[in-house]
Amino acid sequence: MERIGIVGYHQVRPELDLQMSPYECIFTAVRGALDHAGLKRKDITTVISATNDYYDGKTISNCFKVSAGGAYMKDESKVEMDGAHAAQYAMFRILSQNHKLAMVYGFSMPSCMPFECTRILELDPTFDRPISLMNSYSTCGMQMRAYMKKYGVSEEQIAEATATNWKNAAKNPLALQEAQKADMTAAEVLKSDYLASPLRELMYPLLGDGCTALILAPEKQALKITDNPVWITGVGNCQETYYFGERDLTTSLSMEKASEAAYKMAGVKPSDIDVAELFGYTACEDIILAESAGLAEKGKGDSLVAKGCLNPSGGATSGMTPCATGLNRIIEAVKQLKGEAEEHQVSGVKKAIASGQIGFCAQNNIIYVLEGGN
Amino acid sequence: MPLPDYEKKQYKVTRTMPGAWYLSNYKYKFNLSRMRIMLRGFKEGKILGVKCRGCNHVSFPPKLICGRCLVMPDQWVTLPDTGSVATGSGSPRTDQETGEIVIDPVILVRQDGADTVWIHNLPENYSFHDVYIGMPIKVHWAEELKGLWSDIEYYDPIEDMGDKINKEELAKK
Amino acid sequence: MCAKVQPAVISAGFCEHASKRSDVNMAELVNEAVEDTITKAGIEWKDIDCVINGNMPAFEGANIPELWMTDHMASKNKPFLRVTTGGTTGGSVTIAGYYAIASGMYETVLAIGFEQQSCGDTSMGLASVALGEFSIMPELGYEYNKIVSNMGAGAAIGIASYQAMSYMRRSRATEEDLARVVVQNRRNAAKNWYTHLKMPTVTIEDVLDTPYISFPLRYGMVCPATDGACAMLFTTEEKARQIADIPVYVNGVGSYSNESAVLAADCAGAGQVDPSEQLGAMKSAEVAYGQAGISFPNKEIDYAEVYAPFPNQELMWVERVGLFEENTAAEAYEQGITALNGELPINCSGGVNSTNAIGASAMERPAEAALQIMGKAGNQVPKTVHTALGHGWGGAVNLITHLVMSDEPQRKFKGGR
Amino acid sequence: MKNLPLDLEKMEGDIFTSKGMVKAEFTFWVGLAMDKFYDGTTDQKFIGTKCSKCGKVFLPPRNRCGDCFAKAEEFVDLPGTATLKNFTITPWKITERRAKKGNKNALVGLVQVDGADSAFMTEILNTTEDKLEEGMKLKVVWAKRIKGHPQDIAGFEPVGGA
Repeated sequence: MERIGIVGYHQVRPELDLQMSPYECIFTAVRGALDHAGLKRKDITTVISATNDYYDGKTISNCFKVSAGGAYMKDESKVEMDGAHAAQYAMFRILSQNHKLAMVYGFSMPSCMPFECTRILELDPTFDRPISLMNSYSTCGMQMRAYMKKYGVSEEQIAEATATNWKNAAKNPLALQEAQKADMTAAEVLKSDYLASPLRELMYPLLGDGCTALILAPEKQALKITDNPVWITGVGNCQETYYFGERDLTTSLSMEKASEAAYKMAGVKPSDIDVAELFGYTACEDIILAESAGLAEKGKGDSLVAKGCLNPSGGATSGMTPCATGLNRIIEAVKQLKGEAEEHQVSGVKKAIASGQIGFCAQNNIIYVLEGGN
Repeated sequence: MPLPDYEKKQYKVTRTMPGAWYLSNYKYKFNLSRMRIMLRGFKEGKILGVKCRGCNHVSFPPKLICGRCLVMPDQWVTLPDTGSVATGSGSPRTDQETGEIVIDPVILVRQDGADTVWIHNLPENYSFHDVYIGMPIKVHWAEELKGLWSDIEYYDPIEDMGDKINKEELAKK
Repeated sequence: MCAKVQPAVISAGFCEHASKRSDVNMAELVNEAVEDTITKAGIEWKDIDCVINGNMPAFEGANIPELWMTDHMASKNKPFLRVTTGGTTGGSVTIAGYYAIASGMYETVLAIGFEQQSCGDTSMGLASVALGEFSIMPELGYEYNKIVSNMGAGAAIGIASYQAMSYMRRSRATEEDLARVVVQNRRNAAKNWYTHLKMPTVTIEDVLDTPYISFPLRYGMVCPATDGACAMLFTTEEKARQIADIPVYVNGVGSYSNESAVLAADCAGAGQVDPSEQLGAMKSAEVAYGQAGISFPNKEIDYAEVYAPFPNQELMWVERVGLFEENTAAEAYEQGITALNGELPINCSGGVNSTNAIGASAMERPAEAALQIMGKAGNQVPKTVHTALGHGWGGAVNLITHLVMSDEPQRKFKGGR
Repeated sequence: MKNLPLDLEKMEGDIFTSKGMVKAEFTFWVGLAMDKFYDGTTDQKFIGTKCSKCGKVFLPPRNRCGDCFAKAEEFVDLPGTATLKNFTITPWKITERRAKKGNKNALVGLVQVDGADSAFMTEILNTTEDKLEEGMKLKVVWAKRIKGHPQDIAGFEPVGGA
């Protein structure tokens, strides 16, 4: 595969109740990304947005966002999944050689919507939805229980990883302010109430309003625009079955398949990866995803967090914006590769992975292999 | 008279499960910075549009973001109180008293000097058949200006100068 | 500019469309179309590398519904994308399928569009396009009953009626012209196996006898609400030659967005002054024809499927996409040029006017166009079709999709950028 | 209802938040397979489907096997006994309408009916948190009012009582 360069990005810092209108928020991110890359709107040939009708509370959520997203008289489309999936569609468009520069943005405003209720609308409406027992909390709880039981991982170990995430978020200047808890301890995590045992309140991320934009460019253009672009060298995407009882929750089949495809495309081995920015709802899910991506032995994934090479930015814990979290992970990985991650910089990063997901317990995973240097 | 019936297909009717989408749980955020200035203008009987410095497009009611230049326009221009009908439609309703079906005209108004349109009305009981595209109209202000959208009650049709010129020219010939 | 890999369509399938498919749930409905497509293509479901799908989620009250449909879409443990853009969803999914192949990343891609409208409340779904805007208007002093009467005409049907007024004024088309389009569509639909409104005996008078829904559109003229699904199978040029008798090559795609018409974000003025002008459609068409190497669309295109829920739009689109000179479409319909055995047949499937399963509709256009080239369409035109067009629109008439297909691969291949 | 319209001059900041007003309602057709399942629950028994190729049995039924993409239209009767695969204890009740933390814990189990290869979530009744254990045997508890709805299954309870 030809390399795709990431030449510009901008993330509106998530806030619990952002004082911006949706269009203003998208405008800020898109304008910021263009300014960051030193480009003009006319340089962009295609715009892919990631928004969701149920998150925005309106049908055809991209209909009125044409102006704000810079898509006026551009080839525009919308991917109703995570922002990271939208980036894959933008890659399709660039690789087809029909388009050159692509703008990708992901946006949502959890302060304006009942996020947990919209997840109930994802359920099978003929059986699971009328019962309404399956939700983010109960599925994450079951996943955690299954993982802990199979590998003999203790609740303290997960709490320790969670506390590290909160502490990492404190070093991340783009994290939600409320998520920056520099003095969080495992003991405090274990003191919080149960959401769905063994999942506790402090193990579940806070939701923040925000928008993230990313500009992708083909190899030739990327080298013209910037001296040190970050390259996407591999991508993998996989969706496993919905039926919860048929899935092995202790691992992530979709991540295994997706990462396999991405590594193959990039020609790398899991051991070459220096930093992983993965989108898991909980620290436990982060660990499961990292293990499935081959970064650690099954059941030993929490050592990655301790070492600081899994989610140095805090992961989703640093503020989850539905539709944008995957893009945020990509941006954090890009920063690590460029050495721009200031306080949470991991030293000597050459190759990184970033992932996005949708569905209960990461039913669909998408993973990118990113490399720095020319 | 109904249309001839189409060929219906029959399928077994299975059970249904209810579902609902509570839009009442949603909130919507608006940036009213531009709208506030427009409404202040209404209070003084002025019509203010916002002009983009990049492409010179004037929008009324003002928009927050110019999609062509990707900037937030901030130059205010005063527009005349005349406009024209960009296009229209009719919404049928049943008259409460007579029970007849009346078609009320609904029009898209392009204020003179603006490059955008907005939905508005003509005076009550204005016949739908008299509306045409390009029809010149004028703002009908409310008696008391409060700085609200309702300050413009409706648009009054005015004399079509183009029509007059045509008629005069014809008369000369 | 030219695609790196030449994408081709090898198969397209449908499920049976009806106003109420009460015997199946959404997943089973989609499954019928997927099964039809895969069987017709004669490949194994395991050969599919990637699945792309879309619908209009707010119409049937399920968020990201393909999560639970994974197994029914032949997509278990496969790459998966969901593309939704309102009315153009089907077209956008088709274009995403094209790009997935053209990028060289995947070899066989299944594209699916579906909608089970009998599950939901379509008018509420449409109203929620601008629900936010409607909720702020009373706060700013817009009288509530005015919103209801003005915006009631502002949903999709309303936009169409504004467009109709504007178009009829430009082209001097009459209501009779509109009715003629409806009659052609409904009679064509009667000959196509899966369609919804089959009316083999309908006449212009019948249509003109129905009351107005929103001037100048009458009840007899508007599209129905349908349950249905459509799927298409894309693959590379080399593979298509092995699998299909007549592979259909997708040679040009365009999808350019304009500012919204009638309503705009944050209650501002709408940028499209004349909704029948359609800059976006013209640009999409221009780009798609350019990619396909078509200079004279009115001569080089043999068959067209345009997305027209309302008859005025059918007249308008065929002009805007360059098939007829401006303001001559109504005449062409009267002369029978667009009929099944005419020079340039249009919407012989019955069109959206007879079958409108929204998420699938814009995909059925390119699907029918491809089938006409293959010679396998439900209502096959007698002449040989070499080049065909599939078109779609959505949103506040600001989103457009455009696909040009042919039985020959792209002529000019200019590798590199 | 608050006083309309809004006084923009008195408003602080530029952002105004308005509330959505309506509710959209839907009716989902369940399809033939699920219809048969609900026929079964009204008679207080489980009916699943069997894949024609690999023989996997699905409960709740579906007409397609995801692994073989083969039809699964053969109906099979299944017993009212089951195994607990996984569970969680949660005070949260999340519906389409609201997410609410109750003051009572619900025991939610992932239950695999004997003879079926799939599992579903349901409530575990007549037992306490500390007695729950993966792999324990359960039996179905039918609701008092049966109406062909998923709530016909009130839940499952441990075999032999608590």
